[in-house]
Amino acid sequence: MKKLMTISIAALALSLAGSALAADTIKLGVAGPHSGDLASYGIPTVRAAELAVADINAAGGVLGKQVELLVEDDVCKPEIATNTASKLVSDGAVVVLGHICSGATKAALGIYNDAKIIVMSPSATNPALTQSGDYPNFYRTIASDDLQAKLGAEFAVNTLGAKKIAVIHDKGDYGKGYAEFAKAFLEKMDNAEVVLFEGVTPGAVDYSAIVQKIKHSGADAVIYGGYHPEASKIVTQMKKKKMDTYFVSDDGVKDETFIKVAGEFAEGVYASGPMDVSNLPLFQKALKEHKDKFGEDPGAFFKEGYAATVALMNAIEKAGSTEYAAIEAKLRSEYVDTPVGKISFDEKGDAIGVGFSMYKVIDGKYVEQK
Amino acid sequence: MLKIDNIKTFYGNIQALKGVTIEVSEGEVITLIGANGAGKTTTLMSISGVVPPRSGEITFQGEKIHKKSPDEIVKLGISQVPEGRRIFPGLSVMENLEMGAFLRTDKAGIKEDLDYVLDLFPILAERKSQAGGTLSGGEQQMLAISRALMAKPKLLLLDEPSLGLAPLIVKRIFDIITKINQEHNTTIFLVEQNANMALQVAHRGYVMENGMITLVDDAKKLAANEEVKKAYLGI
Amino acid sequence: MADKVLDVKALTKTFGGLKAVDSVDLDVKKGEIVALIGPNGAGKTTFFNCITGIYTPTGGDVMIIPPGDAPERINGLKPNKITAKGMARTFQNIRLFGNMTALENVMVGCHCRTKANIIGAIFRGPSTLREERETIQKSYDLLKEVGLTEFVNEQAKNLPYGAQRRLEIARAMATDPFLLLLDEPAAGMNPQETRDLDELITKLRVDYELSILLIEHDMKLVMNISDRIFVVDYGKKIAEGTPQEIKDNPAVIKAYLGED
Amino acid sequence: MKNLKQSILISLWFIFLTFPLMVIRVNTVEQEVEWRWINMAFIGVGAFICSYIWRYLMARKEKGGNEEESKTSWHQTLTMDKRYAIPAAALILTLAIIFPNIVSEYRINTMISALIYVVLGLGLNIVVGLAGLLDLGYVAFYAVGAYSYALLNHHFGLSFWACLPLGALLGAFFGILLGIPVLRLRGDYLAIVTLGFGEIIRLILENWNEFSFGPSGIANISNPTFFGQEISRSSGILFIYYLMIALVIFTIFVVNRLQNSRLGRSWVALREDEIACQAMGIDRMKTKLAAFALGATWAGMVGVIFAAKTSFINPASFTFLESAIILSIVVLGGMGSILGVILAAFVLILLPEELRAFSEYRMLIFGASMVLMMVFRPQGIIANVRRSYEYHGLDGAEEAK
Amino acid sequence: MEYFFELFLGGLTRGSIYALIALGYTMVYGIIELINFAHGEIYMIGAFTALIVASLLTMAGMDGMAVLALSMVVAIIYAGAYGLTIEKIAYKPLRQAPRLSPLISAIGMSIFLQNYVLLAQTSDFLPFPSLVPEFSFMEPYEHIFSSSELMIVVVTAVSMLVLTYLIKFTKMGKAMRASAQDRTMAMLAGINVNRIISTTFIIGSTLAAVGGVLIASHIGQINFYIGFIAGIKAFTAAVLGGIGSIPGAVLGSLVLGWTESFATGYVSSDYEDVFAFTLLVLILIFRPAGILGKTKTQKV
Repeated sequence: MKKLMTISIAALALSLAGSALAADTIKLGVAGPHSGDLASYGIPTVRAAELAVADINAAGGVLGKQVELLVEDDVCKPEIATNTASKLVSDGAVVVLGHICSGATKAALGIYNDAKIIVMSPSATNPALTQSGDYPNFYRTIASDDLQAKLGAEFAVNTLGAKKIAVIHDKGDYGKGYAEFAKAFLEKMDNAEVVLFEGVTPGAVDYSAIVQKIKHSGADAVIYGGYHPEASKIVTQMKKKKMDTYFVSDDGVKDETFIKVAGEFAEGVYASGPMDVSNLPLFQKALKEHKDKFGEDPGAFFKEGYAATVALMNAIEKAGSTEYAAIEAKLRSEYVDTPVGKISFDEKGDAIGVGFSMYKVIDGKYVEQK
Repeated sequence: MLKIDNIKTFYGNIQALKGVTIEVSEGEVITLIGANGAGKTTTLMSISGVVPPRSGEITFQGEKIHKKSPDEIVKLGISQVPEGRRIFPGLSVMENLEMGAFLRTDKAGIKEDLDYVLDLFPILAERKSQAGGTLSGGEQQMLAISRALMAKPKLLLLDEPSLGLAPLIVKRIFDIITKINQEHNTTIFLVEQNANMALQVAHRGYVMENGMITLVDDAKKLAANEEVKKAYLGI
Repeated sequence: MADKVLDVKALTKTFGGLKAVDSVDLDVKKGEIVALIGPNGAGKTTFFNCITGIYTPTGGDVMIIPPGDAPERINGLKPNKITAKGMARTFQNIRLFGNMTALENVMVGCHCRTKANIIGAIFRGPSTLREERETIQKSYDLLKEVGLTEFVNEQAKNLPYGAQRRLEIARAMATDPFLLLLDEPAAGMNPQETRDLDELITKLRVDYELSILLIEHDMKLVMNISDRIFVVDYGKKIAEGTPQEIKDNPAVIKAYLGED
Repeated sequence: MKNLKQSILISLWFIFLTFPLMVIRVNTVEQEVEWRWINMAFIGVGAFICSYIWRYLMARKEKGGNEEESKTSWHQTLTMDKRYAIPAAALILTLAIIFPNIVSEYRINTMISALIYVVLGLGLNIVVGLAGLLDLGYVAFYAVGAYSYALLNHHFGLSFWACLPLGALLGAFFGILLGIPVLRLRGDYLAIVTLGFGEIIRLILENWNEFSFGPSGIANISNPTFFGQEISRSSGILFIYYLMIALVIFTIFVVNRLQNSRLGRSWVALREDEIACQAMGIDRMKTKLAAFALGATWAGMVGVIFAAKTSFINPASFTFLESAIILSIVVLGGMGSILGVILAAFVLILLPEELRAFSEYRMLIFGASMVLMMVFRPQGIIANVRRSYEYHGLDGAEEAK
Repeated sequence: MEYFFELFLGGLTRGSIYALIALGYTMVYGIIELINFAHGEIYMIGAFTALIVASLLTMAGMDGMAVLALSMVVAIIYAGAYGLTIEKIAYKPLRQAPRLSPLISAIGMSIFLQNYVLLAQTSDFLPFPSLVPEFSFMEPYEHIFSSSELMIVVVTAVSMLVLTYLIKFTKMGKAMRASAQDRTMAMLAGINVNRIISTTFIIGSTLAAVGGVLIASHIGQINFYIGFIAGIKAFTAAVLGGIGSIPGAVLGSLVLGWTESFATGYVSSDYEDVFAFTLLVLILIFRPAGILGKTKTQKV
């Protein structure tokens, strides 16, 4: 019993002591899921920030100061994200790289906005984040979902010539949002018809019923919004049922893991993703740094995270101060070379110079469709 | 045959037995009488190893058993008919009897004993495949005794066999107890509320109060003891 | 003495084809002590459970006639409703609230005669406070009545066996019944305790103008205190009458009492 | 010697048991195998040490316990003896009031989270601890509260103050609605059905876009107003903090009163023996429903505050895991024990915030502690000592122990 | 009609998947009246172990039935060992405790095991090789009903029959029932109840492992979380059928499988789980003991 008391007292003491801080570095907050089941979406960004910052510090830092990372976990949960955000604010973060999930980002943005801190996400693609006007301090280095959905819908109808389309999603924030935009775009076109719009339950033991339903609906193409684990289950079952329906999906599926998990069944699957930048020298440099340091290929949103770090630091350097307005102005006016291309930001906070392409799995690789 | 030496048994923090010493010789019928809550059932459960004593020793045929598990104790030849009969309600009469012989592997012997108990209680043969839970109280008591006999015990522990039974049945049960003792030379340790009946069939008796033995004597002498008469015989 | 308070007609209860209670008639008159006896498994407790609402009878009528009130059919009512109407019971296997004190056990018994609600509990207004005080006083008086004052603040599970039986009676009395049903009240008691119980039951009958229906195996107690006895076997009523009539009834001797 | 041998065997057993998962890691994608032999050593040594600790704790559990129950423990003295209780409460209250002035906003934020869980824990404590009904879907009522504020605010611009009682009412309403069909079920069936109901509510919120905006949730939920005045977000945080302090005090007060009332007695009695309870004239359904609805009321109320605090909600905040966390607060704290629940909420919510470095292991430790608590200290951190009514003298004066 | 038939087959497979897990639930519940929340995790650990073994064997150049057989055997051994260990640590010390305690301990164990695998292995989905070979006689029907689906259905049916026989007619099975009905009396009859309970856990875990391997091979991927969802569903199925009853578990699973399949096919998959849980609530309200369960009359 005594021990427990000691622990709680210690916890309290710690919490009181946490507010002291020093100010001789530029503090970059990095927030996202770093533990739990979504950690694989958050860790690559942390690594990207580490690598980018290491380069910048080696070159003398920003405004003559070294850049320091404040890495905080939000487990992708809105209620934890608010705590994470206020911790970063308390700890003196000047700008924040993150958050990863759209929901957590929305919950955290208000706190940053009050503290006049600019936030740049490598991955939060929810359109409302930039389009609603509710989040003036938000920027991102990835294009928003509606663009992707538009690309998917147009590609299915115009390029593949599909007339009847089944729109399926994983009921999640990202997947359902994508699917709804895709549906809206399809309904606006006169030469296509949405024959099915449904959600599947992630983690369900099998998807044979929904696959039967797709088959029954007579769809020529499936547009799927969601992530690769469910997509690969659906694609596998569709192929096993000898269906030749096109499968068009999003960035959550345009992942090497998808091909490896679905194996031969992945052949012929279309998925949109950020434009191919593998020829860019900066991208290759970042990739090499990652391989050297961590001994493996980087995961999701690595290059976007890298790009965001570079863009933020560049804006501060150009602005010559850590003032909100100054950084904001430079973000909008300056173009900067990043692993995702030469980018700048528009009024709403979306990156100019990034966009989506459609890829197709050919011989176990995603190949960009021009 | 059975020597209980100063055992102390606890339920959690509550001490139920505060140093109980009992001896039983081979072929004997002894009875343990006492008020409800005196610790009679606990004594039996301690012997059977279900609630092992925290201190003291129990010796059975020269072997120390107070640290053995219930199944090992049954294997040594101590069988119990617990209070409230505790028939397996969902098992048929035959299955209940089979469970009695759980540890035995001698098929011929089991068959022989089965015939014996069915002969002893013909009603059970009639209800062979009926679920134990559907039997009447008296029938359940007969089944419980039969089940214990199926283990071919050297020592049979009986806990309140007359509880809740019609006077008519109580008499029959006690007759059977005497019969088992005489025909098979099975030693019997009888715990009873119904001190009147118990002291009639037993050779010796122990009186228990508050987790302690307060009187030991010949059954006849106990029955004549004024205090016993007043407290337990209702005379 | 002639007014009936309980009138059961042709009560039947079947469990999946098995007739546990088979068309039994029984009545209790005002101020009477009636015993229900029979071999184990004859359906006595099932009968109790049927009239107290724990089981819904398959057939027949259970009528209660509270003194000064109109007769009422209570088949299928919930147990708590039946208790509220004035029939209280004890249980064969003691069912006290083990972790509550003796006093609290009786206080729970007062539940259906009190009415403090959530709001009252939170704000604890004067009426709630008064009611609580009265409940405590009434509970204490009942404990005194059954002779348990020494255990008043003791947890029920720590009480001696005989005291637990009496506490059950006190708890049932707290519901202000006109008819008290006792399920084997003397089971597991020693002769002295049984004698005390005998006195207690007789005293309760007088002090509270109670009628009592009891199930019991202790023939001495039954013969001593009952005005009338009903005997059941295999779910059927095989005899009814005064203790003396029952003692001499050949059917009862054969099925239940045995020859001496 | 025997212990040593046993510990070595246990250690070997765990090495065997964890071998494939801890030592081998196959990358099925790259067709590579990673052998992590060092883990084997960790497991071996760890299991060896743990077996000794286990044995020690087991022995202590079997022996002890009685001293604890008989002696009046410090917390009992603290809560029941007025000489200590009043100064202690005053001290804690003072600390609580000055707390936000000496710490950063982050600390206030996490403290609000902890206080939210305190109230949730106390609310669930009514259901589980007092009435003995295992509710695995408690988070559903929390969601009802949060969504009622978010939606009413979004569509009709209703203020926080209007929604606070509405959220509580809706929570109670749903509690009754769900309680009526399920409360007749016994223990573990009730658990599984409430779990089902919790999931149903979440799934509806996730799928019914037109109503709840689906998985993308509702953002920009208004801050509370202060006497009709709009306040900034950071003073809003401060405001919510004090509101939570007030709510915690109110909750403690109510739970305490309920516990020692006619209703509280019938809950305890119901937990002990349902049939006897009915025979005493207690309406089983009504009494259970009262507990269920009261628990839900509190969840609904805190839900409103939660929505105001995060300013964004989506169905992902209301999963089964959340119910499990609230339940473990109640269980680890000690079922029925107010002080225990409060302490457990602080430990379970604040400690992980402090130990962010170990966040990977958070759930692992969390699960393990639930098991170990049940095995070694089932009464929780602070065992519930129920105030029992005592009778003193004939004047009918009632005093609590 | 063809659509109906396909949905029917889909439901049959899904139901059989649930059944393999539900059987273990029902056995454990039958004997100690505990909702073993960690059972789903055993299923997951079985699948992980099989994945590791299968990958090692494939890399070593083996293939075909041998890989399936070997990885199945290892998975079974490990699942049994985990089941045994979990019982000893989390449940056995709580035999005398109030009913809520082991349930909470089980929830804790489930959370612990999930995170153990998460930390020891990975949070990502891992591709699981298709271990069940394609039977040539199934070739013309593969697109309707695949070999692995057939395998799952057959194994489920066989498991149910074997278990029913085991429980009804063997001495072991009778001892299990006896221990379930009255533990103290079973001890007095000389039954080593602890051993019986351990055996029950091992048998249940073994089935979960078989399920894990077959299901993972059918679906083609696993992660640390698969056990939780499958576990909840399987438990729902077991309750639906009447917990404690072996045929009940299978029947309940099939009913659940078909409900979900037809609900998806004819209504919408959006509310698939809502249908499943609503069915559970309705069954429990109108038939509290489940479809095949016996209503226990409470003794008064």
